[in-house]
Amino acid sequence: MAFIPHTPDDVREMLDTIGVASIDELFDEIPATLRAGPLTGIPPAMSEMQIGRLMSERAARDGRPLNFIGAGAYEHHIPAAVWAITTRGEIYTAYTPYQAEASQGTLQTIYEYQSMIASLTAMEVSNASLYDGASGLAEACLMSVRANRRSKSSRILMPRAVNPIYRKCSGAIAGNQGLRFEEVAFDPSTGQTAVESLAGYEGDDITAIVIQQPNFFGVLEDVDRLTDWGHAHGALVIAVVNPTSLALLKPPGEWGEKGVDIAVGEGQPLGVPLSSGGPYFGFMATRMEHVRQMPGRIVGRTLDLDGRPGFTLTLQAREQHIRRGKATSNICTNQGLLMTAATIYLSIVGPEGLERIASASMARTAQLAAAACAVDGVRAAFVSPRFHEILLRLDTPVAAVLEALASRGIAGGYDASGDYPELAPALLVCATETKTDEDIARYANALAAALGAARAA
Amino acid sequence: MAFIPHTPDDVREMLDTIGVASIDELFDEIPATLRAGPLTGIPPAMSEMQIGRLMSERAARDGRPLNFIGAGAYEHHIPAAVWAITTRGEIYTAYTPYQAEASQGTLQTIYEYQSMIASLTAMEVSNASLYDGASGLAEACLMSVRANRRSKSSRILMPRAVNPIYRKCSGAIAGNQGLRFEEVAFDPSTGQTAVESLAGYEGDDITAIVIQQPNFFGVLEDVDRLTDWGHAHGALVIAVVNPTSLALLKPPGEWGEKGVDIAVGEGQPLGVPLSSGGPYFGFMATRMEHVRQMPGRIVGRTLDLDGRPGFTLTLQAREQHIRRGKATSNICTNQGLLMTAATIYLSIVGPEGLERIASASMARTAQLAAAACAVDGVRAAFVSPRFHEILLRLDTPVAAVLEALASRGIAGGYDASGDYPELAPALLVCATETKTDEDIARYANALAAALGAARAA
Amino acid sequence: MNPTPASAIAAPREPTIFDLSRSGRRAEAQMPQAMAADVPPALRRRRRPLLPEVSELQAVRHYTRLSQLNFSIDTHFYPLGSCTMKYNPRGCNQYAMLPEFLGRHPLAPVVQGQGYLQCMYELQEMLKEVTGMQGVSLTPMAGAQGEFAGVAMIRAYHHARGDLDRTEIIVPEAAHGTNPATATMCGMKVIEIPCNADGDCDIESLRKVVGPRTAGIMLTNPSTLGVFERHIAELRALVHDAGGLLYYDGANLNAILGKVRPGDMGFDVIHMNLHKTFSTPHGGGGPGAGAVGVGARLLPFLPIPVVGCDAKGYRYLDERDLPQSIGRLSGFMGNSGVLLRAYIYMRMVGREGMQRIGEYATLNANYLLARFRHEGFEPAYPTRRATHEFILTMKHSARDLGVTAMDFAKRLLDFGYHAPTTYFPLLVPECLLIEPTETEAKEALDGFVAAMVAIRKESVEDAALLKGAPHTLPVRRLDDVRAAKHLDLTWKPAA
Amino acid sequence: MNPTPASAIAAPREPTIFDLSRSGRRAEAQMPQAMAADVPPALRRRRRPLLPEVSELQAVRHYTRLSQLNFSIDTHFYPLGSCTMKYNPRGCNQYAMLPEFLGRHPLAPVVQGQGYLQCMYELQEMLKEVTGMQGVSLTPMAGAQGEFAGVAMIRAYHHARGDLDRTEIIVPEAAHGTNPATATMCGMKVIEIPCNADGDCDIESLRKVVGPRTAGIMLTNPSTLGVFERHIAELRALVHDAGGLLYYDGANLNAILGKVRPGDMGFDVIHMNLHKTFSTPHGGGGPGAGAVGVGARLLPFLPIPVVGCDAKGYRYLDERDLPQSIGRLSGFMGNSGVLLRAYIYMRMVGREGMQRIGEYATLNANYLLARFRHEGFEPAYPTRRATHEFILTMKHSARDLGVTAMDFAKRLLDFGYHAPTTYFPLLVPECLLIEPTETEAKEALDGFVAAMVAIRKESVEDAALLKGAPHTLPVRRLDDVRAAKHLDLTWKPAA
Ligand SMILES: Cc1ncc(COP(=O)(O)O)c(C=O)c1O
Ligand SMILES: Cc1ncc(COP(=O)(O)O)c(C=O)c1O
Repeated sequence: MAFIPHTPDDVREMLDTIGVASIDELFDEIPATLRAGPLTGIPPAMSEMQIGRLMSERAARDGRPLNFIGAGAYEHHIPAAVWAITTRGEIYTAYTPYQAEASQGTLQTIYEYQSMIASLTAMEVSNASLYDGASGLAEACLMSVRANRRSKSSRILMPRAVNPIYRKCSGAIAGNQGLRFEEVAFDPSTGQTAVESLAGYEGDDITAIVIQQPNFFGVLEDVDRLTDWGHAHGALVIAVVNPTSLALLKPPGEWGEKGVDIAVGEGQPLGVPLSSGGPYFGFMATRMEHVRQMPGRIVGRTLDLDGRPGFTLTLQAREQHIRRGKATSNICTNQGLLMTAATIYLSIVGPEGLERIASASMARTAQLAAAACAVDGVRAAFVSPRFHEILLRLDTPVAAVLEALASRGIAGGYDASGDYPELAPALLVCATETKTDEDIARYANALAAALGAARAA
Repeated sequence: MAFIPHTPDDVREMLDTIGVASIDELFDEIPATLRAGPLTGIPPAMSEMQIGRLMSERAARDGRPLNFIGAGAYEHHIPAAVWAITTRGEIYTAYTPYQAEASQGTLQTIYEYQSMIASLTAMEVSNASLYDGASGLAEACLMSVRANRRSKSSRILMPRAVNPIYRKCSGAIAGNQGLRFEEVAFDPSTGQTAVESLAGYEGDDITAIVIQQPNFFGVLEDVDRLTDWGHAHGALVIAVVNPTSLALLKPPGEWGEKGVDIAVGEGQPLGVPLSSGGPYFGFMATRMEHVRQMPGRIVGRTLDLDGRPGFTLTLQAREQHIRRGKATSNICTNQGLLMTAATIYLSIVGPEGLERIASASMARTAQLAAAACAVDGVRAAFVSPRFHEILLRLDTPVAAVLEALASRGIAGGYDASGDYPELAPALLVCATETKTDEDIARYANALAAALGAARAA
Repeated sequence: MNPTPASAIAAPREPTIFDLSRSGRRAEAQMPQAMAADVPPALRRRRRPLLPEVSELQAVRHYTRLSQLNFSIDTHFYPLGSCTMKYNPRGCNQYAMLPEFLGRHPLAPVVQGQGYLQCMYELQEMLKEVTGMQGVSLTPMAGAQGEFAGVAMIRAYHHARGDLDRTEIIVPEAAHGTNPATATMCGMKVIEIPCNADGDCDIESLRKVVGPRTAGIMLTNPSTLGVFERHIAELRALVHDAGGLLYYDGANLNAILGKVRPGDMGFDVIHMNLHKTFSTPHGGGGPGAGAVGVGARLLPFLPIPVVGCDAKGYRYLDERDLPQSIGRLSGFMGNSGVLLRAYIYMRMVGREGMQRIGEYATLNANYLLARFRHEGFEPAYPTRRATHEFILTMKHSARDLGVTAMDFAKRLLDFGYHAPTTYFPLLVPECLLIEPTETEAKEALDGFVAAMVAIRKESVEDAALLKGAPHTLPVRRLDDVRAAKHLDLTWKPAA
Repeated sequence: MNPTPASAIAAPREPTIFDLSRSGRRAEAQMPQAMAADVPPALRRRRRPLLPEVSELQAVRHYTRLSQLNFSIDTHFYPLGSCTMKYNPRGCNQYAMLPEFLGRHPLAPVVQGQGYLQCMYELQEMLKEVTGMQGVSLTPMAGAQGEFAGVAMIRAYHHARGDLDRTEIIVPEAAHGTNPATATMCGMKVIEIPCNADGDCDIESLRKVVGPRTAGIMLTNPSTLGVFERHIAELRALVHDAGGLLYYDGANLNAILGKVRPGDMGFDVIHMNLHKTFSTPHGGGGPGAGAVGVGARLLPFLPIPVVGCDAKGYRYLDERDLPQSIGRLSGFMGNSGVLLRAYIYMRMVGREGMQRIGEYATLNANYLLARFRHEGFEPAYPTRRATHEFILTMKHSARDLGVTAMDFAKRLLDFGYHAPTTYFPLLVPECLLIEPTETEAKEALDGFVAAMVAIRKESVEDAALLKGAPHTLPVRRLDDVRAAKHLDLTWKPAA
């Protein structure tokens, strides 16, 4: 019996102790009519050897394409030490640290993580993680409604240049509580969210405005002006940021005159593998004044009976297990393991490493942009400053191009044509520090070939 | 500076404390004429990201052929838990347990390992590992000279059916101390070492006789008769055994009337990956009466100051760091990590698992033998009972056949023609529990195709 | 049993990673080539973030040492009720972390993901089979998000029928906190109903609150009281007849695997905690995976993406395929790596093994309960069988000796056992919710009973010993009140 | 500094795996299909071996807990002299363990191993470069086997020249035990010569013993006394002129990387401990890798296989290519996986980094020595620079207080520091051989000095505290005499 240690002797002794004749008798409170038959739809057991071979075959089928997709998940080098430690049994197989004294490792790690996120974002406090960046934005929007007591509208300004999946996810999650999202246009020439386009909302009751930096196109927004606009109009400001970029870019806590109110983002770039989309983690940071409105777990440093410092979960009165229907969120299990990986990652790369990673990613993308735009039939959608992504406009439909690139072992970018028909055919591509001169040349050549073939067809 | 933590401030302070102006000054005792120039032959540093990519590319070049080679190294399933634990920092980065109190984990593991090896071989004591099976046999031969005080000849009977590399290695290592190895022929029809062929040595001073079970051809020897012959003629008996096979086969401690005197073997099948030949580990077990002649580390259970049990290195007076030129061997660093993996492996598979692995390997090899011998131009060299290897005789040279199999992604066996010209063209093949019906069919088909092509050419 | 166990390793307390930091130190091997980046000055960061500057060895040593301060399944018996802390097979991790799986971008063309997608498709099918549901979506990232998906689907269902007044979700008072929190998050009103003395839902109370405003009921079964709800049929009839739907909190699925199927029992939607029943690791607080299964009525509303299969292979079904979907709950398709682990686990356990899980989890819990009963401990529901877990109440010890469930819990740590869940469910006073899981051997259970007996003896002889516990851990009992009052949530350099 | 540190985790002492065993228990997921095997009855095993019967969880938990009882680089400062306990980069492990490398059979055709063989070829080339030698063989499996290869080559060289009387190997008394043991194992006679008060070899003594029977001399440089041998040129001339060869024990190569090259110094053969200088992990006692490098005279005698390269690619050179080879020392080509790790490490460190290793190892050692000197500890060679390591002698403390080097060593464990090497080299009384390595930060060194100072204070105030140390580890000081007298080497079931 896989993973069940009982010997026949054990079972006998245990049944005797209980005073029943069979295991089945233990289920005698279940009405007979409800009892299930055999699970014929489940295949027979495989040994670890067999499943290992099966999984290796399936993995081989997926292959290891040279990846130029970003669009919310970014390929960065992950130091080997990160996952060697993160998968240690004491980390990997521990539960949420409810028993603080028996979980100081996890708790101190969270405290260190909170400190790093707060510093990266230049905010005062951070929670212990949310599910991911997309749902994190939804949580931030819900939080803004609680935190902005002066606003009664539950109206959120959401630029169209924000990641479309984040927008959908916010709608799906926060829509149920009656939040309304107003789409703010981007400037078709720069790809930026122009403050001018907010003019129509002057005087309205706006709960919050969302600013993504860099935005979905990779373009850098004028975050200072947008932030100040929000605050001037009584709105809270929610920043969605790429954590790697914060090594180079002004952190949300310093945007505009006052800094933003809530900063969220996808933590994946910090040491978490792409892994088909998860598990990642969302980070969230805010001002101390809003800490009690923040969802998710928070760890604090305190003292023990002997007066020595230690760490424990705190402000639990915000949470579902205490406050139940009145909690700040229903989140319980979060993304502890990934948060741990990120903490180790940040410790290893440090401030210098993160800056170099960000710079190299930016430089590689500039190189990629130049190489791609030199290809016939390709041009940049916008000429604005960008971080590590660029939206290309092609002269043929993107789907066929991506297919052709795939057949050459390249994951060639994200087809943004569906999300932005006004820009179609549009291809969002990304390069990070993992890409070399040769990789970029290979991409440009393959792209030229694919476009040539598409045109010929 | 990779892996060097010093900041410029650190260096300055440290130099000041020492009282020198530069690091270079610390080397002022080295005569200037000896100083080396720059190491131009070493390439510039690569980051972990770069070396990771390079290694991945090189690994991809090697591929993952379907393997049917044995000949001393065997592909078995390794439970994931084995290396997940073995590579834990506390195991992976500890030194030899000189400070027993700070090394109870390693020491208890060795004690458990010794117990398992002793029981598997049915011998009284085991050491903590030797380098590998081949060099382990050399050590056993040297040990037999020390342990067989009645013998003055240093003559060792070495069957020709013993793994040729083991024979070469024993010669290379033990030859320097004047040991002489006498080759004992095998029966050309059975592949066994016939007791009859020992007749020529009756009455001689023989220090030891080596018996490998199964022998290099995979054939099972008549170990009882050979052992008794050895003892009857004043020789010690050295067994070379495959540890997996011991789940099914009579253990050396029970061979003949008295059991063998020294049992050695290659530990690799017990949870150690093939890994191009190493690191593996050699195991060695003996009778208590010979324990002081055994090379290598030994752990014993003892008591601490409070009378509680604990583990420590013992009988160190045999070893080089105490006895120096008079030690039982020069071995110091052994194969601790692999011994640990094997201990965890044996704990997880247990007696039932090991038996099933052995049976499945034997059964799969029988299947492979049948499938291969059904191919035109292939026949079994011997018809004797065998464990999980079979020597095939082909009707065309083996090298070309192996090349053809390699081009189909198969590692097709070991070309034994060089070691045994009298049997050429001879191909030694192996199947373990890792092989399926489909694998074996694939092999047989590929073999048929390769032979067909060779014949046609 | 050793009441004051030996310390494992002598280690001075571990400073924070920031305390180890020195300006200018760095892990050179992890630095990419320096390249110039052209950031507009106005958008440039001015001061570097306060990240630690340590060597790779320092980081490795620090987090290795920190990890040793944790209890975990891999090191301790961990009978945390409602959490199903069973063995997390290492094979699941190894094969889910194959380089191809780790390296796959979520938006890569599906031709570059047929292996992965096949696993996901088959996982959906297997989850349908074990729950008896008609459709499954894997996207929710934990139990709570699965609940959210479920309630949102119920809401969408009523809305799609124009039934807009159904704004109430009924929740038994024993429910996990996420249930009412979820209902609120979905814009619903929470109506709590009590449980009776035997741990079943109080049907009369239900009858009183059910009606035309009822969107649905959220039921945990076995309930968090550790007993199987015996009035399923009545409950179902009452709620369905009133036009409401039935939500099954499947966090406790481990108890009934292969014994009953929520779909067969008439439930409309279920979330499963794959990180419990299907043994993906908890990672010190996640990640989880809260897949949802639905009956026919809710099929159109499943959250996207779902994995479909046609002649061309596997692909994601999205808005175009499921136009009534409640939408997307995550950036891609949830915690894929967790889903892979659950898939591998289910394949390893297989058809017969799946049935045994529920059986042996139940055997272990009932054995423990029987042992405790024989030793004179007090079960909260003495007339009931345990399911995969059960509750002891320490109320007498609290009343007579002033020794609480918390004191027992903390003292257990000294004995090398993780504590059971304490003070949940809230309605049982001084409760310990104990879930041994099927992967623990009888000896571990016996050892745990022996520890509890020893501690009870201590509680009589030396209550202060328990009040001061733990004594042998890296810290003594921590001051939670102080933590909340003097908020210290981030490290700051010494002034 | 915390002289009585908090315990890390409360854990009852760990039983042996056999104590956990129960008949009939098994890890089902690891069982292959049951298949019948046709073993002749006379050859069949009758009783099953006494292997533990435990669940996978029990095994995982047991060995995880055992591991926590160890000190290691990843958890502690580990200044074990002559052992170079530096950081073992995790990247070396990760990339050496790629599935293709792990799965490659040693006898697979070389076309299925060009990636691996290229690494090995380049490793040979790099080792030639850092040693200044003409040829390298990677096959020896540890330092001692490297020594064996070296002495065997010296022997083969003389024999090949018909010079059969050279049967003596000269070894300075400070040499590591493996040196004389190796010479004996090669059938040589060991001639020991003393060192002088400054730690150099005594040239006069050498002059006396060198002659027509001299096969060679084995020199460790920096010597195990932690100093650089200053009379290399004289030594070399003396031995070479007498017709002997010079063997370099390169276990201490870390100290001189990029500063001097044994080949340039005129040595004929060197072994390197890749598991020291090139940072492959020690694994609680191995594996190692003891590659040998040789000058022109010994090239024909290198142990096989060696990796060669021609137009068709990389291949193993064997008996046919090197007919005078001393032969094979291992089943295949030694500890390949260790060699891969060393290769990765060397590539990551690179040209400039290689030079810095020696520099910073030397800086750390000299800094520690200076700190200890300032604190009043007594260096064994006060007139000398430290190399990568140095010796303190506790002889005064032993004489005046009865507190020995061993007592200091054991008490250091309580402070969370692994002890230095004790009582080696044998000729310095009450010695502690201290090697910090270049990967330790200044703070670790300062902490270590502070601990030694605190312990010295204790030794004056409360010698018994040190005599009884360690106090905070899983066991107190162990009785080695008893261990050797009452041999208990294997577990036996209780009678
Ligand atoms: C009964 C019950 N429901 C829901 C949940 C919430 O699951 P999660 O923590 O994965 O969000 C839990 C988990 O603790 C639970 O025990
Ligand atoms: C100076 C010296 N020579 C030789 C050796 C032997 O090396 P190994 O333990 O790898 O056999 C050592 C290792 O301890 C050593 O320090």
